[in-house]
Amino acid sequence: MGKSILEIDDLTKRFGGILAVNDISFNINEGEIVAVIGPNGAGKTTLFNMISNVIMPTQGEVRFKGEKISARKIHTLAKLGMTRTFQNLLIFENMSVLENVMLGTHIKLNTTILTAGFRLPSVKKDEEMSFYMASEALELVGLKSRMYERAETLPYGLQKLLEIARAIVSNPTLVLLDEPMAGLNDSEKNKITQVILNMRKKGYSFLFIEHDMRVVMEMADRIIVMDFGNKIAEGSPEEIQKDPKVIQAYLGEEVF
Amino acid sequence: MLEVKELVTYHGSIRTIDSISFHVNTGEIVSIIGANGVGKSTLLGTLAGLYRPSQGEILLDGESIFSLPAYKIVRQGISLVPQGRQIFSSLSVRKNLVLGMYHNYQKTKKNLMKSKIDKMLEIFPSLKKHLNNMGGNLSGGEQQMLAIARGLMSDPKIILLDEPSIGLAPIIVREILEILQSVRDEFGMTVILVEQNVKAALKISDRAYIMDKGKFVLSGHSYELINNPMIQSTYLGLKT
Amino acid sequence: MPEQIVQFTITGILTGSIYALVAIGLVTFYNVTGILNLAQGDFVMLGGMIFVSIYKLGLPLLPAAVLSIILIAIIGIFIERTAIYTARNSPIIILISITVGLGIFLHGLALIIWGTSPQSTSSFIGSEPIRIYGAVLPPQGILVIISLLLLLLVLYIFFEKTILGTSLKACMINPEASQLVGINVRNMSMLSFTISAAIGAIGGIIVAPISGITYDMGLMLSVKGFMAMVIGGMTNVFGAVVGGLILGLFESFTAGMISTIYSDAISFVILILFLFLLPNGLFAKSKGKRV
Amino acid sequence: MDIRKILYNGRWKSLMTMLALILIAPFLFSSSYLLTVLILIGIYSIVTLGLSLLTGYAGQLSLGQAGFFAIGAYTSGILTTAYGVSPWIAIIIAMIVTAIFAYLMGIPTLKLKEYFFSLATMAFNMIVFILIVGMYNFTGGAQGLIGIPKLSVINFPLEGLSYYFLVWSIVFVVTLFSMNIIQSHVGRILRGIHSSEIATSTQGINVAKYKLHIFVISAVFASLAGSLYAHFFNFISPFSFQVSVSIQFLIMLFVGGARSSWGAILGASIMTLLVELIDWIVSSFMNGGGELGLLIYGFMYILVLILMPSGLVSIITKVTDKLKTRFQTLFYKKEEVTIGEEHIGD
Amino acid sequence: GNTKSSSTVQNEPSNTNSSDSINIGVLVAETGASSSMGKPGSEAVKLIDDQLKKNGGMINGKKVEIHLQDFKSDDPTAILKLKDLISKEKIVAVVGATNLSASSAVSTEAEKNKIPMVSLASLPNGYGHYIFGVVQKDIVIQSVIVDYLKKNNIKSVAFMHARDGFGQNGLKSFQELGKENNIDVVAVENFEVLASDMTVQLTKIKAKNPDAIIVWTRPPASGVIAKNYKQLGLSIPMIQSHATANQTFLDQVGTDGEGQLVVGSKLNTINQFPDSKQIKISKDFSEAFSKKYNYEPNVFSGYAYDGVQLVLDAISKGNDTPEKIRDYFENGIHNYPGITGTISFSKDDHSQVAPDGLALFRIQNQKWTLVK
Ligand SMILES: Nc1ncnc2c1ncn2[C@@H]1O[C@H](COP(=O)(O)OP(=O)(O)OP(=O)(O)O)[C@@H](O)[C@H]1O
Ligand SMILES: Nc1ncnc2c1ncn2[C@@H]1O[C@H](COP(=O)(O)OP(=O)(O)OP(=O)(O)O)[C@@H](O)[C@H]1O
Ligand SMILES: [Mg+2]
Ligand SMILES: [Mg+2]
Repeated sequence: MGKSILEIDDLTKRFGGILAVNDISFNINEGEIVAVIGPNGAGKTTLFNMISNVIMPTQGEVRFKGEKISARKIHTLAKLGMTRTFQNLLIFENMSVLENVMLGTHIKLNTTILTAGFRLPSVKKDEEMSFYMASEALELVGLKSRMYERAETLPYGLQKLLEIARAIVSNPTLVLLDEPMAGLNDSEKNKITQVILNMRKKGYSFLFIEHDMRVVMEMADRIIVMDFGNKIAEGSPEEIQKDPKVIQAYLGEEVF
Repeated sequence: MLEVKELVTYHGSIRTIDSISFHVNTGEIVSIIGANGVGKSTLLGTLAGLYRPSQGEILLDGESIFSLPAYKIVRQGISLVPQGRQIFSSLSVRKNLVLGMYHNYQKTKKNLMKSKIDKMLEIFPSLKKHLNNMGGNLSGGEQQMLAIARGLMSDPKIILLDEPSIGLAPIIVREILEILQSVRDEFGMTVILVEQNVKAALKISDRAYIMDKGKFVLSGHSYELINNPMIQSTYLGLKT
Repeated sequence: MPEQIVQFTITGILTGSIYALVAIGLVTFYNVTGILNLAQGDFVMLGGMIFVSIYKLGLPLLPAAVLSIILIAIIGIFIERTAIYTARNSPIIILISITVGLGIFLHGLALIIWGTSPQSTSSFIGSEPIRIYGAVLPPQGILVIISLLLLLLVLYIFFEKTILGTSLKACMINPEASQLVGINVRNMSMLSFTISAAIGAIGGIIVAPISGITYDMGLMLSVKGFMAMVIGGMTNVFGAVVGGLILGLFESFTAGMISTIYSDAISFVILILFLFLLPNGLFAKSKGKRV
Repeated sequence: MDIRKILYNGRWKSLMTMLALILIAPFLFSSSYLLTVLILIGIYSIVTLGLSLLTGYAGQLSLGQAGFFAIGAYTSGILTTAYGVSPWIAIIIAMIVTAIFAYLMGIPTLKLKEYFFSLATMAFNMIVFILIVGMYNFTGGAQGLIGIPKLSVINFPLEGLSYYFLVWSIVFVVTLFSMNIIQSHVGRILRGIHSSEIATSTQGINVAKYKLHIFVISAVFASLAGSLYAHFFNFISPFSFQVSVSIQFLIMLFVGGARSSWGAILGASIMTLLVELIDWIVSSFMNGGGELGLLIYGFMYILVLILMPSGLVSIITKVTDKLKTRFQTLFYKKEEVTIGEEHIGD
Repeated sequence: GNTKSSSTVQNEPSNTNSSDSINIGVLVAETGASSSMGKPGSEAVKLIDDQLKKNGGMINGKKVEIHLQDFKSDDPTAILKLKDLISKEKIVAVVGATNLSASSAVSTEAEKNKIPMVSLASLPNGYGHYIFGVVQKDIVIQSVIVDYLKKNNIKSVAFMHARDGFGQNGLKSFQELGKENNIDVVAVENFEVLASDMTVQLTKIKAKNPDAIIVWTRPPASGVIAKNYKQLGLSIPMIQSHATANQTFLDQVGTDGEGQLVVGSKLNTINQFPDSKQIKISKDFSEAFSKKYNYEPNVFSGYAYDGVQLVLDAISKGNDTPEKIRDYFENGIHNYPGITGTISFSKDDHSQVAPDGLALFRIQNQKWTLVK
């Protein structure tokens, strides 16, 4: 396992009286896939939002590649190599599927308003590069055939794939996926699982939230379990599957 | 009780629902299963009146509800729990629930309403502490629970559930499916269920339809389908 | 000096109340449809005009007021069905633009019917001003404040405590889900438009004896009402009232203490600064949007 | 799939059409009055083109564009009348002044969302108006500023036809510039901001920066238009720069089609012509006064908006698309491409 | 079609040939901010037009047509409309525009095109070769007020004005006039034309203790001021401008206006004056006007009436080109009995209008009564 790229220390978040995340710490190493699971309302999404700087933590800090990122602007994270998807989809509805993903290539481009306005040669190069990167990513998740459709007309399941394509198109080091498989059918799930496992081989790391235990067991190297904002367990899939606390709070007796 | 004949719905020029016929009996749980984008949500949306069908017939207890607007269909006793939750994000959880019984609010007594809300909180205890929190602040799964609870609040004759298990913890999924069975058993409520979680869906449903590209390609009793090798390989991820 | 300060306060509250009345109407329609009705000020104008005409025919105050409110409500229904409903599938911004057109249409109409001269009535409740610490409060002013408070109370109860009010709000938050629970979204738009038109008429009736009604006062009122509404956080009737009062007080105090020429400019600068501190207005509830 | 199609989405064909129209138009409309109307349309188009970027694409509803229009007009006006600066230089200075102004103002205001931003821009517009009226020693106050010199090239004053060509060549350049922006990565960024700022920033995009840049550009366009306006009428008064004028600009934009450069120009044309047309009808056939015109105008205005909810340009696109598919299916299969700009007749 | 830039239009005799009728342009603000002044003006013009048409539209055997255009209180629109009138109707003279800024905007255009213009606002700073005016200069109107002040030994006044051209210009000229006559302007307050409350301004004025208040605006603002003045219990004299002298104002203030002073046109109380040629014309006009429109004409109707009549007068004397009309104005108008005052033009003064059409009125029993 590589060196640690994401370090989370004592992260805590309160919303008024609700303690959504309570003192969570863990690390992610290079090339690792880590899953966060836990009952509804356990604080998983809140944890993601703090890691990706969408909301400010009440306490604690996040370091990415050794840098403290909690004080940074959201947009600087992509350049550092961290991207994410959203649980309640945030696709650009007013654009085609292709354009959605092309936006994800931003950090690789140099176009500014003025160069664009005067259509300098660099702009064309940028566009071409962006186009090829985006098509590749769409190919990877299997959306290439629909790349010219308006994103909002895609069925729910495919919109999820679109978000994944947009998150991986810029070759980030770490991708946060919030319930990537929700709403996908089994064959899509298998496909995405394969895509992610392949990317891991190339050195990408993933942190993901998922309720589909089959996927979690298949993909995760390590699982973190949350309940009521607390980390109640951490370990390999095998360990977690057998952990009575986890079974009681989350899995129930029988695993589907 | 619900009878659909040769239903056609378009999205622009695309024939998303391509002449579908089926029927559902009172007290049945029927599942509709299919890959992403085959038109399941569109079918439920059409039944609930969100999309306007262009051909066919929809009969509820023998009466046509074809092409009625959504708000009138609810009054006929069909309630849809849509995909993507669609809760009222800036209203409190309590108000979300109260609005669930909007169409028969006038007829409902105050204390009955209270007991109904209490019942929902019993089913979904995690909503309890959020009763005055705004719907949109809830976690994904909590919102899903709220959406289902809101659908149940209207005491529908038929409830249409569009992938209710999305975002729910496994333990809750199981609970909800059990609840559906028990509501059916207790009140004779009819359930039409769209699910990606095929195994679970087939387990609780009486019958199921398999949908592909806007058509029903296969149908039958759940226990038959679950043993069908085609289903097993395509939808249950089992290698045969 | 203290006498002056009392006077500025009274003036501020009075003008603020008028802004607040417009703002309440704006909020009522906005809450349901998300549309900023820039013709709201013209409903105030029209209501006032119709009222003055009826009143001058010799009808007693109350019946004249009720009749003109009803008339405006009917006009509101008609306008909603023709101009707003027919365009219901258009983007919000187009609907807002339509209301601008509506304002132009209405004030053109008023110009044809009533001409350019202000229409006004004498004060309803005597004209002997009430003295407070050497400052004066016109009796009509009391009526303004009372109606404002009453309206506020009624609307507050309506929006917060009744299912109809809640369902009106639901329409804007999520029209699709509203239909799914059985709300007839189209009618709700009409209902709210009618209510806000009627609120406009009340505003007009109250203003008639104070400053008179001129055909071209609408846009200015809409703009001030909009400001009040934004200060108060857009969706909140109570906020709209507080916003209106704040705006009125700002204006009268900057005019009184600093400079009349630049009073508006100064109060706008303060307003902008204020927005930077509270970028969602005074009483903004969280939108309930998270990712 | 040809990448060129995305980049140069029929741009040149439509631009050439525009060029041809610019050249022909004055010969179709001979009177100095109609020429004036065409010049006005050109001037307004420059404003709406900027507004299209800011409001149509980036989704920032500005109710203060007339304020920048005013800064342009008055900077030009004051510099040339009181300080004898050459009009050309005055225009440039006005643009720079506006840019600085917009930049400083944009940093805080653009943090505001939706209507709150609109309110701030509106307040800005009102402040500009009040200052113009109040500082009458500089600006001439409510009476207006007279004696603004004409633009001239080597002692040859630009007026009438030559001014027309000046204005419309500027419109052409501004259109090209806007289209270049729209049909590029920046255009997508702007639309992304419109759709969701959070989602846009998680793509690594500095939303604040792009919003600010586009705000400054749209302000500079408005300023340029304001200067041209001042040098055209040789007279300006504050009432041409009220908030209601800002609203007018927005409406032009939406009538034409907010998300298209063509829409911006079309909207400016339609709304300006509509006013003149109604005036003409009312004064020649109806024996009515201006109030009847107002009524008809309001009515037409509503009608236009109801009939064309996504702007005139979308209707034109639909018609030409239909004709095209009819035509194309005869020969080859149509490939669906709609990227960026809604396009007409390419 | 052929193209003409406006510079070529300038060199072209735009009147003579083409049609056989003589065309007169009128620019008024029927709508928009200045419409409360423009509308009564446009109705006066329509009245003249009616009378003209009754005579078959003929003067001196030539057909005369009046082309009235609404410039919507928007100054550039006024310019646009003038261009339209010149190029389409080939007008020989233009009367307008209602307010100051629009008048000064169109004056440049009229001058450039060598079209004589009769302004309906008092253009302050100089005038062109072709520009005339039928409105008393502010200073002339204000001299009526100053007379009153002097008579009553008032030495310190407050000046209140609207933030528009009318108000700002009124202030400027009153300050000059005050200096000449040893009257101190101890307080200056201004307001938005559409404001609905002026208590703040009046309160500030009250604190400065002036002996009188001069108000330079039009209704509804002037009515609001009158009401607030009453409410605040002020008792020093308050004198309002001629823009306020109309029935509208009386209606608006009701009993609250009792005792307040207004500079008005004799039109306001036409029966209180001994007969003269001027009074006769005014009476005829006033009667015809009230019959047609159901309200009394005011100063602005008078101005527009005088303006158009001057042009018709020129035409009736056989002057049918812009050049001839201009020359006639400069040489032929002496002691012309205008409704709003006796008009005398000369090479040096293109807008000499005596204040004799004006008088100071006091409101008594909700009616105008002449202040002797
Ligand atoms: N802005 C907020 N205001 C109030 N409460 C909030 C807010 N955001 C989150 N919460 C609460 O914090 C808790 C944690 O929410 P979070 O979305 O992190 O849960 P989760 O683990 O992602 O759940 P799920 O699996 O259902 O998505 C929930 O109870 C939620 O209601
Ligand atoms: N508004 C729309 N306009 C055009 N096409 C649409 C629209 N909504 C859906 N579609 C298309 O209709 C088809 C069916 O979509 P639908 O949402 O019904 O699928 P689904 O079976 O529910 O998929 P999922 O399992 O992913 O939810 C899809 O191909 C989709 O692209
Ligand atoms: Mg979550
Ligand atoms: Mg679906």
